[in-house]
Amino acid sequence: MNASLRSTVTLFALILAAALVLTACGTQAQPTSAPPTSAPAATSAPAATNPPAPTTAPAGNATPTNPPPTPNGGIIFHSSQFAPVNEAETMRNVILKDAPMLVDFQPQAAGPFVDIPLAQQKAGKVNIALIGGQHGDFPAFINAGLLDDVTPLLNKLSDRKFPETYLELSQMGTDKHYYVPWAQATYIMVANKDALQYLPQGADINKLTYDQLREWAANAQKGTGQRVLGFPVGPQGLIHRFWQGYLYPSYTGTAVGGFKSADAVKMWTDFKEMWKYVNPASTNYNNMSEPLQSGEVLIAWDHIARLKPALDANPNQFVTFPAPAGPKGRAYMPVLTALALPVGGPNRAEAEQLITYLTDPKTQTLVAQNLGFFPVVQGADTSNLPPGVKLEADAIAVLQSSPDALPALLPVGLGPKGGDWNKVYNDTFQRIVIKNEDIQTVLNEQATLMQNILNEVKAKCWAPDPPSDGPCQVQ
Amino acid sequence: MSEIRIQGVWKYFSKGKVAALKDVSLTVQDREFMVLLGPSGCGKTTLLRCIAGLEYPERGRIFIGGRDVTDEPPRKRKIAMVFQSYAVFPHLTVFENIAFGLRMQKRPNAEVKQRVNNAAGMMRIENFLERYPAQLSGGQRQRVAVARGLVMEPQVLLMDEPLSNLDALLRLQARAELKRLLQQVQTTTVYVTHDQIEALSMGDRIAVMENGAIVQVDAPTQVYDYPGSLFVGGFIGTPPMNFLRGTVKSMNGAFALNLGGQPIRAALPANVQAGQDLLMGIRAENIEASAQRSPDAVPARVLVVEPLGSHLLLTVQVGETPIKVQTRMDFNIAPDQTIYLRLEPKQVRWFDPETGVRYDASGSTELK
Amino acid sequence: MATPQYTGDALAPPLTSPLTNKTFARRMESALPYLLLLPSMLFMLIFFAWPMVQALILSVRTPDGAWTMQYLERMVRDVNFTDALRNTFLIILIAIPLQFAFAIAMGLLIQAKLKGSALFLYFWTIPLAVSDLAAGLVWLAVFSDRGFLNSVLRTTGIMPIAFSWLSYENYGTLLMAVVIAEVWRATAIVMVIVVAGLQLIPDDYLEAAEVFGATRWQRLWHVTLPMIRPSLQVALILRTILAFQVFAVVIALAGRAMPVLASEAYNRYAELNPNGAAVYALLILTISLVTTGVYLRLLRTSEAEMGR
Amino acid sequence: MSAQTKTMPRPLAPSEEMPLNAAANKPTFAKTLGRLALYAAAITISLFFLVPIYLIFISAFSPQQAIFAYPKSILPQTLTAETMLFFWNARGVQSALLNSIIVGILTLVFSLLVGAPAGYALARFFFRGRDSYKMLILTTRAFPIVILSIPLAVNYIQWNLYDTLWGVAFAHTAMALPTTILVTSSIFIGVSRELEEAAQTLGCNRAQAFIKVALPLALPGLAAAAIFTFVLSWNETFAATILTQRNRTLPALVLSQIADVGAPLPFRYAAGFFLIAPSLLYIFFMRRYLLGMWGQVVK
Repeated sequence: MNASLRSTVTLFALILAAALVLTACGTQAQPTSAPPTSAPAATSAPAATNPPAPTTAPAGNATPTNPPPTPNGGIIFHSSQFAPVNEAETMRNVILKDAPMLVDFQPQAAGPFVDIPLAQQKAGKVNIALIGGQHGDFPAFINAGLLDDVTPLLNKLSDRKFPETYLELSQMGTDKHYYVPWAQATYIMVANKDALQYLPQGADINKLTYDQLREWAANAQKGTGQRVLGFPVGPQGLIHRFWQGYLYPSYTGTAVGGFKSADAVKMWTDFKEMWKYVNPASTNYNNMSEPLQSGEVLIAWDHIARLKPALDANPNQFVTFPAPAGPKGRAYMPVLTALALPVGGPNRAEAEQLITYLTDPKTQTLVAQNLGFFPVVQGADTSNLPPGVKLEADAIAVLQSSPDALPALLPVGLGPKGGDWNKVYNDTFQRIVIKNEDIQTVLNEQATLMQNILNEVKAKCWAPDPPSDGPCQVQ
Repeated sequence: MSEIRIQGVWKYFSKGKVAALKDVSLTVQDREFMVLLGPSGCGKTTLLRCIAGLEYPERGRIFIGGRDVTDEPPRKRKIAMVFQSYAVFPHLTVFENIAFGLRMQKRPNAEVKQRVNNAAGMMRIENFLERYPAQLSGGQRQRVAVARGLVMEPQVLLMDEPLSNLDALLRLQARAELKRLLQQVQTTTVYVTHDQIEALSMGDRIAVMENGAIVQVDAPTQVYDYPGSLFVGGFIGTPPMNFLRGTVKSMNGAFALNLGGQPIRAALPANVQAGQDLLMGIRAENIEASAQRSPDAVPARVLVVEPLGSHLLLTVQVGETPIKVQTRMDFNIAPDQTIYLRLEPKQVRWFDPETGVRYDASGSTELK
Repeated sequence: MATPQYTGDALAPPLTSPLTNKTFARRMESALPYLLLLPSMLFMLIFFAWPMVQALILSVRTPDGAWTMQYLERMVRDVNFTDALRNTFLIILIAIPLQFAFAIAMGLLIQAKLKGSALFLYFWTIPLAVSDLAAGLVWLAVFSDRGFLNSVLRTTGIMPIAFSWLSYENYGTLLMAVVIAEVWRATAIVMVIVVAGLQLIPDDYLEAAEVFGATRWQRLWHVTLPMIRPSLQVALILRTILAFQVFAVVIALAGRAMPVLASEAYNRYAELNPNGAAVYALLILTISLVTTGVYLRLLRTSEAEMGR
Repeated sequence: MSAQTKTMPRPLAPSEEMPLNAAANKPTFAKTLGRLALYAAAITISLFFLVPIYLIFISAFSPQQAIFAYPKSILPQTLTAETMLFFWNARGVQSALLNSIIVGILTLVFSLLVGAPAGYALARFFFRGRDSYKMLILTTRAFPIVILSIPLAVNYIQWNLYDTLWGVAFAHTAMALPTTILVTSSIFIGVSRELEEAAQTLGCNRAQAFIKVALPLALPGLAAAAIFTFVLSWNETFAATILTQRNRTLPALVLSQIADVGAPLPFRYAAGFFLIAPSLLYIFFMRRYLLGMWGQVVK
């Protein structure tokens, strides 16, 4: 080999070496890195074997190997909850600080949350020890056969006294239990105190009806010159839950059955009327905290976690209250988050320990105090909550003591069709409210789509619909 | 001993659709200065690049100094090349440019220094050695390119239109200088140009190329005086050779050429038949123009008169054909006048009008 | 005069005949370009083409493995489909000509050799390196109800009541905001290509036009623009292909109010409906390729016109 | 010498002996006005491009209350690094930053190693399939990358590339390759082929001629192309999100934990600033080469 060629090869070798060193630094620099009991295999294995020939690297490593039993950053806790950076930080620095083992808390956005475990399962290499998600997240995994039965664990944790409803939910209509309840949340309303002056005569904020809410918004628009009622209709907003768990049950007394009923037509007519006083920028809102904080919106409905930043920042500026009531009651949707164990996941013993830790009343208290998600076990101390969370807790307390309270569940058993299901509601809204199409026609058409989904996944009815034998039917 | 022998070389381009070189054979003697001359696109540069090893011919062999180099890369051929753009490396100083080849051979520093200085001295660029090419004029860059080739003491020096990027005055100067230099170094040289003056003035021999083939190889005067074909005659010389078409007719038992009704007596090639068409070629300086009618002279109408300082160049029309005629400056003539042309019989050349090939005049029939 | 054939008229041997000079080294020589391309082709095959095929198969195949058109049908019948199609083309039809007009104007300004033109060039190319994500964030801060634009309008007293620029009710201003953000984000690449093209035009042409009495506009229209046509065509193809994929900026600014093809693809993906996402991807791919084909066709005729 | 006059772009200043020709040298009123208009246009355009950057800057360094204030002040009274510090200290941000840099460098190296030879082949050889190859790589840009990530993730897990920086770098390389190939080819076109041939006649083999001559001359352009690749990798979100789990790059982290899920606005601004800042530097250092990089693509 002649000199110049040699020098080039040396140059490339140097660059590669530098890159390798940097990669190594990268793994070491993981803040949670454990003592090097096991090499950072995932990161450096392909590198070490085949660095300069990227095209051959994958082929060279095609034979499946077992995942590293103890990932260097602790056991992997894969979660759709507490993903925003501030909440994730709280999870790591406060909640998981005293966990009995090193935990690598990995919050994910909606897509990757489902894709990552499914892809890992498909490839036969699961490195996730524990999955934390909402009730509605799990059917996708169950359908793929990804979740282990946690009945033995639930038996061990019987002292936790989980609500019976939640345990039943976790069965997903089978005789197994697929998850352990973790925390609960719901959706409430928040108003800026500046808006209280526009409250209709004789209306009690804790006993609002949808008519009164509309009137309130109308008054406020007259007073401020702006439309100050807001809903999270943005691409990442949770508005579909408003229709699924609030409007529909309040007006029709059902979640599914009455989708195209006369009550539903009335409901959409009313909602369309109310929409006149809704800030049109709502289609941009992913959470209501920001427009509340900036004053763009004075009255809003959203998930408690997504309202929390505003309440935390300015607890004295806001009041909280339950969502309004409709003709069939004051519907609300409790959100259950839960913990599940993936089939073939590593560190099973530690994962179970972690569940034990997370469902400990003390930990549950911590979660309530710091993240605003409420305990699912008995014995948690919720007397000493920070002002923002306190506001939320108050509203929930009022709601639960309301005589007309009507709990409506998150859709059950839709599995991977959850996204499609939500889309039906969003499209219905878009066609009726934004595009001004005929309500009954739209409802009839959308109902067909709904029924297709229900038939396809064979989902049975869920509360408040009466139980069904076969797939739930839109009446 | 570094003779270049090219045997039956074919070279195709465009996926074999176009033959750039068609069965080219050529031998360049040791120390000979061979010029490849031809219009652009005739394949002369391709041939040069085949000699250099920058292109590989699909068929045929190339020998340098008796060695078959057909499959060897350029670096093994002991050649040096001067490119049309000079290809002086912009990122190296003049010194390092000239030293480049020696460095590749890993010559000791002292030797490199000495040889570079020698070459630079020969090209009179010793004062620019530390400069970068961007700081040089075109002429200086050209010298660097030549010095870079010469310093290698190559068996063969290949030059691809090395003067074409210089302006006219500089080119004249550089031409003479280059000629002197190459006489001095006595290297076998192949020199590509489309400038026939350059070719005539510099070459020991000229190989004229047309359409990927060599059509004539001869000493400059031969090529000029005895063009092998219509093409060569038309390409070489300013103005190019005049061609007149005529029919052979029997005249008193001998032959004459009927040129637009006017019979011309000239030395016709041997074995012509009456009624046969011939092309007659004659250069402008070999036509004598006169205002007076004379029996052998051809009448012609003057179209254009161009005074060129040393002589007049007339464009005249003979029959239907315009031809160029050279006369003294004091010849008093104006357009539209009729003049009478007498063709210098010894300088008349005959060509086959079908193939364009010149008839060998040796056995020509003298007219009485 | 017809050029006579001399010895050069020997017929080229038919191509099928074996070429004599084919040593190993020479074979390598002719294989060299392919050898050089090989790594990139393998790489693209493994990391791009293969997953792309897998993704596209999703658009015509159910999870059970049956071939189906249902995803296509569902896409076409979707409530947002025609809107997405219309919005995509509307944004492209408005933003791309604007980008080109701006880019050409900016290119000419750079060529005008103003003092500090290097600095101007720097400022104008900054968005070249700004991600969609960040660009969406930046312009949302400007256009949101309580954003900087309304702040300035209010402080200066021009418009005391906040205007909802991004409301679906104000489709015009919403479209305008998206177009402005797109112009901000993607003009730079066009300008860079245009300036590069402008620099290749020899001064002679413009001077010749000036001597023949062409005004500034005539020179621009009849000399400069035709001469940078190749640059403009490359930029046009590149910009159009990329514009079909824009969605981060649109989602950031318009939320749900302005669906475009790429945002629908992304939404299907986010709704855990990979088949629905794939069918949109297929559509975008098809439209992009057809558009490119149309451009190239136009490009070819223009080459003939220009006698190249 | 002609070269010397060429290196002097300015005309000689009129000397005393030469009488000044008033009409030629003195700018007329109309000319001055036209010039001023050009400057005005240039400055207006500059403001259009700079103001948004400025706004994200003051937003990232404003106290949290100021972000929600209305009307907002264009000239903030107080600047604070509070938000930035929280963002900076958040778990994963620093390692994500480092990951981004590593992935960027790997992408840069791979795309040059794989792409530059192809670019060189396109620049130097006229071979069968050259045009189709060019078309092919151009059309890869027509496929929405988001969709690609799903099958890629599955493949990656099987190939043991999942959640590795190498894997992200490979994906980014595949995305960057079309640009790298076209741009490097335009750079090599800019280096005269004759230079390499000259080197070959002077004793170099092909590789040496490339290394000794073409490479040094192409180097500035290649560097620009490389850093362009780096920026592309720096800005890429989707592949980085879906192909990693713990080894997040910065934009992937921003998307998964900040933008997508609605983290508080101040953090989003801080993140936005973090994403934009390197591009300011990149363009500043590379602006001279940008034109050269794209100049030959059109040929």
